[in-house]
Amino acid sequence: MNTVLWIIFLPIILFVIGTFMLGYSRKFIARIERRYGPPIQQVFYDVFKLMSKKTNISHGWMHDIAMLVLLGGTLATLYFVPVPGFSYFAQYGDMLVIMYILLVPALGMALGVGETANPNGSIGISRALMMLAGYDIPFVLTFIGFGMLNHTTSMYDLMMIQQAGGFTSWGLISNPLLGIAALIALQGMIGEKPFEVMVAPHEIATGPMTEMGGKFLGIMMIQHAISLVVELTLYINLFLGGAMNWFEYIIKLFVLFTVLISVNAVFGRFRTDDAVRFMWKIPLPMAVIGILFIIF
Amino acid sequence: MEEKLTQRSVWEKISAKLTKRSLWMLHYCTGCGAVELPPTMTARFDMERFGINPMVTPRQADILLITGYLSIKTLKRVVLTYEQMQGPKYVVGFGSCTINGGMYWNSYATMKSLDRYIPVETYIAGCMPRPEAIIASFNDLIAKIDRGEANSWKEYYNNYDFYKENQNKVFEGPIETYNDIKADAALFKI
Amino acid sequence: MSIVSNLLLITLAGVVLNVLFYKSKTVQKYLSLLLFTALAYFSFTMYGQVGLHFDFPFLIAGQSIGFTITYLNYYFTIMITGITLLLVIFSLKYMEGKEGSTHYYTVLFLKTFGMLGVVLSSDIITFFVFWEIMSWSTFALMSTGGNEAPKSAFKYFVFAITASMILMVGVVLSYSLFGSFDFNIIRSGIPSLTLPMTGFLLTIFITAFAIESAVFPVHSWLPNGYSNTFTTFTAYLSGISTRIGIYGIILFLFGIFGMETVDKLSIIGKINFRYVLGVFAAITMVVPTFTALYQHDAKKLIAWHSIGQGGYMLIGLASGSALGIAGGMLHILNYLTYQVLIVFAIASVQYRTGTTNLNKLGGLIKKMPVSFLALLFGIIGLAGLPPMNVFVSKWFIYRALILEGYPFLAIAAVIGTLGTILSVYKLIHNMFLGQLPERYNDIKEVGFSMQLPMWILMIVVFGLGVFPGFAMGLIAKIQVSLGLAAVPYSLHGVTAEGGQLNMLVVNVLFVSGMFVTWIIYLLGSRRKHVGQYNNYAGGHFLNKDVAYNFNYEFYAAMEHVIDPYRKKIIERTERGIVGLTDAVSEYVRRIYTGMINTYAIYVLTAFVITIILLKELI
Amino acid sequence: MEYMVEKSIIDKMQLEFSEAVFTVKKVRRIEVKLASNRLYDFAVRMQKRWNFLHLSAISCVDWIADREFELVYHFWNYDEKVLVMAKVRIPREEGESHFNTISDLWQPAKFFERDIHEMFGVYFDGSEDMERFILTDWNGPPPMRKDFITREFALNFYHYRDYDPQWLKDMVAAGEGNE
Repeated sequence: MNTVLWIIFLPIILFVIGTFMLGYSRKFIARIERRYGPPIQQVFYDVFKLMSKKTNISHGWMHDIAMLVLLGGTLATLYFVPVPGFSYFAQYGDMLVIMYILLVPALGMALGVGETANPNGSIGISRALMMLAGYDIPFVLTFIGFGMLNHTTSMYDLMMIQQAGGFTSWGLISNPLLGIAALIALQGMIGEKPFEVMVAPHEIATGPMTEMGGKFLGIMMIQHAISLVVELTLYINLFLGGAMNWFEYIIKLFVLFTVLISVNAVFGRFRTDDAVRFMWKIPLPMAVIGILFIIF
Repeated sequence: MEEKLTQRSVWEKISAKLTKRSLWMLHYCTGCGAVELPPTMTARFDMERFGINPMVTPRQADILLITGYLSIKTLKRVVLTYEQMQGPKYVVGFGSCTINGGMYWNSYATMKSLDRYIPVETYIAGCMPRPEAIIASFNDLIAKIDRGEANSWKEYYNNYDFYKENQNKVFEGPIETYNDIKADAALFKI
Repeated sequence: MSIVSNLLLITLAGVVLNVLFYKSKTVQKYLSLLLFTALAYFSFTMYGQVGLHFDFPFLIAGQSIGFTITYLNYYFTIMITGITLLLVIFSLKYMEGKEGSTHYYTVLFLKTFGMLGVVLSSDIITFFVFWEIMSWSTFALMSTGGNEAPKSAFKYFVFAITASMILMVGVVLSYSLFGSFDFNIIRSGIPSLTLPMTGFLLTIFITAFAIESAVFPVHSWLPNGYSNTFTTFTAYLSGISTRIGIYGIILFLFGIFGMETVDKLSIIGKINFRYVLGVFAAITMVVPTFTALYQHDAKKLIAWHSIGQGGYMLIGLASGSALGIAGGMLHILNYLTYQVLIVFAIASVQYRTGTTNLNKLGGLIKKMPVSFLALLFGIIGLAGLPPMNVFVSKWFIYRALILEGYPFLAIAAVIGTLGTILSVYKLIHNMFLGQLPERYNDIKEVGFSMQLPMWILMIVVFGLGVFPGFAMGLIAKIQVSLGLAAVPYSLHGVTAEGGQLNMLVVNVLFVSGMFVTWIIYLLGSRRKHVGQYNNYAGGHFLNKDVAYNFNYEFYAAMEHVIDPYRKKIIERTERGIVGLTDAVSEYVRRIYTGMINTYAIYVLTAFVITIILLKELI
Repeated sequence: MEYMVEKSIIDKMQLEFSEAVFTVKKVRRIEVKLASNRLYDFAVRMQKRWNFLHLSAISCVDWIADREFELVYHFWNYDEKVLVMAKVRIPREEGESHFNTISDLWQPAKFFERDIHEMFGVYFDGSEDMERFILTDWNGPPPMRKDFITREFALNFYHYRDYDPQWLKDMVAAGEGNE
């Protein structure tokens, strides 16, 4: 019975955590710029306002279905990621499934934005996909490295191994090279400042979100919040030893997120090819060397 | 108009309280007032405390800032952008140029009062108001939304002919914005 | 009259009748439709008679040659006949009025005849003979249609000849070693061979099949060859014709040589024959997917991908674990279904707009929704994303590579997938999304006869995605027949130990997620459909003569990153070889001076040399 | 002898255009008054012989009293750093205010002439395009002419908000307003 409860409430819990983290990030950046910044629950207000817009426009049936695929894909992903107290679905799919399901919302949004026939959106999507090629290779490499090390591809087993081994067996500590490579790749995956090439408000009018208004943008913000938490949980489960109780889990989430935002608050934005070149010059060789350590 | 306001349901009151905290401002600098916005956004005056931050495209924006005089050529673009905005949208007229022509009151090329062409929610007097005045007007706007009186955007839908006739008087011919406002009014039941 | 002879007789009859009726197109059309449905029916009923043997009445060098049916060639026969049937249904309308299509069906029958012969053969002579027929008919297939077709077909012809020469050497060598052509006798004789001899024999057969299935160093004939002919032939060639090479590799690598002998051929520790094959497959995966980014012609882009996906199959087979081999084999079927689906969508766009140049198309989703859906299913398949069937085979391959401990092959697979996702989105975006140019305003969707094959393939692609069990059953039987461990499968996934895959759960969660989002979507107020000119353009007024579309050089930034590493090594080596052969042939030509006395001198010297040699021997 | 450079230039021009009136307004500024038919030859010599390569602007002055327009051509010499203002008078009436174009000598002249055409109504024969330049949606008379009263046009074309608050009335009553 409690699995059914978990199934219903898990997306809501993750949405709430994600939105509070986004509100926290806006407050954090405001404080760095020596101003008060919006209240923590600001992102809730934004999402509510967007969903309660009276008029909405869409450019065709694919634009609407893209919204369903976008959030539907993310909702499907969050069940596969083991979260403290609930990992019923974790045994049905492993890391590879999670990695591929993470791509489904990206493709869904890409199709919807393509339908809006706005070149800003198309440029945003082509940059997002190039950035995806940039950060995904090191990230998946770290998976492959761990898979080979512990001879399993299931996320749940990897977490259990780290839990059993205590502090020293954390992924970040046992092989730091993979940890740091994955951290840089994670910065790209969340779309934070140095790699925020897809939503470049000054250059391409918020890229993919140019033609998204009202409830479409609301659904995109909900998806951004949930996928933010899912991606951070991926990193925590692999490198920071997962979490068995909610308190430890939220602490790790906020610490990791603070590290990422502080990088975001200080850096300017890379050009797209520099960003991809950076991703292939620094994290990729790091990950490869990390794997060499694992083999020999 | 008066009795319609008091019948607001509980849900409308709650949603008014929540939506007033998040207003996205279209960073569309049409006139000389745009230079007043950076100080209102940054450290000293920081309008993000009230949940107002700049947004790039009309599809996502709630507030359309008309900062200063509008030549006929820019007025065309402003009308197009206004029609591209969504749902409850508020136009804020900056400075005396939007109220009664301001410094260019006797010019042949600039429009004189903004609310003949698009419905305006609040005006801010001053030949470029200071950031304090801007923050004060935003607070008035928030209070107005809270009271549920900020319905000027429905005017555009209800008496569209009035605005269209004024616009065509100034423009050479009707501009093509691909929006059928009357059909939208019926579709969205405004 | 056993099943096998029925199949071959029908295709032969097809060839003969089409040549007779070359005058009237309609007779050709419906005749071929009828014959191919009969062919498909017979091949599907072949399942019951696995193990049946059929011999030709005559003998060659005292050996009886003929056909046999095993699970492996049943698997390939269904694929060949199924796809040809769909192809003929599609080309009923597509080929109307296209000039140079008189021999369209005859060549198709010849090709099917060749392929069926290769797949069903039970000994090496019939294998070689039908291999020749097949490569000839592929050359014919490639040279029909289009103006540069013959030139690129000739390039394939040069590669095909070298492949068959190498195969000829293999046939003769195996006959001399084992004294018989039959596969079973060869199989039993293999372990007795010395190690270097088995290695040599295996490399001969594998290089011949590698040329046919366009593995990395010998792939350059494929892009132009496949894209300059009729689009339906592109589907046929890239779908099934290159996979006969993979059939050869499976047959010889596992059927005849067996896993144990192949593992014995190790050079240093883990680096054995299969690893070398894996490295070639890895390069085959990486290089084409990034060159596909540059293409601006849809057919060339897809041709490059058919090379890339061939790499996936090969790397699955080369991984050596039961899961990897099952993944490789399943990938052949999966690849066939969505590849042909994509090319049918491209063909229907070409049928309506007359061009496949990605820079000129755009916004066709409003006019051709069914082709858009077909291409959407196809590209989700090509990119390997969950709801579709290819995710299953890619998941097998990845798991095999990770668990067997080949990290660098896994890295190549990851890079290949991401490169595919990039170029695949460019394909669907440039053709169906974005602004619709004015000239395509009155385009209609393609007729029913072209939509039917698309719908069938869509159902197969999605159906196998949710319930991979159907295909897995056949694959397990093949693995057992080849002497490998079968993969523990269930109707909707794999129940292996280190991490499990359950496609049904994945899809159910996906659909329920979409349902929840649909409810959230309905919470918001109504929405209005808007045209493509009602768009944000910074206050600019959009109309039909404002060019407001982003197609050209879709991945310019990625091209900046890749350009320094793209030195076109293959083209330069080829040009070098061509230059070398020209110089040598130029030198040899000088011998024929045309004067009688020089010839007399040649004869005299030859006579003297032979006398000396003979004196030595006697 | 302060204006050495300007005097030498004027002597050079004096030889060929004896009837023109040359005056040195201030350092590096020379004013030339010409007859309208002589301007094109003057312009050719300025560009080809006396190395005045830059046509800075063509401006137009509306002498409504003399019923004439005055076209002022500003030539600039990069070497001696001197600006020559050639002034020409043309009739002002609606139909006859014509002048020949010099856009074949200088490309930018096209836009100066087009602007003057839109603002003053002077038609330049031989110029490529004389369409409307900056004032979109304007079908009234050329607005820069002195006989076009902008205040009167604005007051009746546009709608003004009647705004006479109490504090303004007291101020006017107290006599401080400028009206």
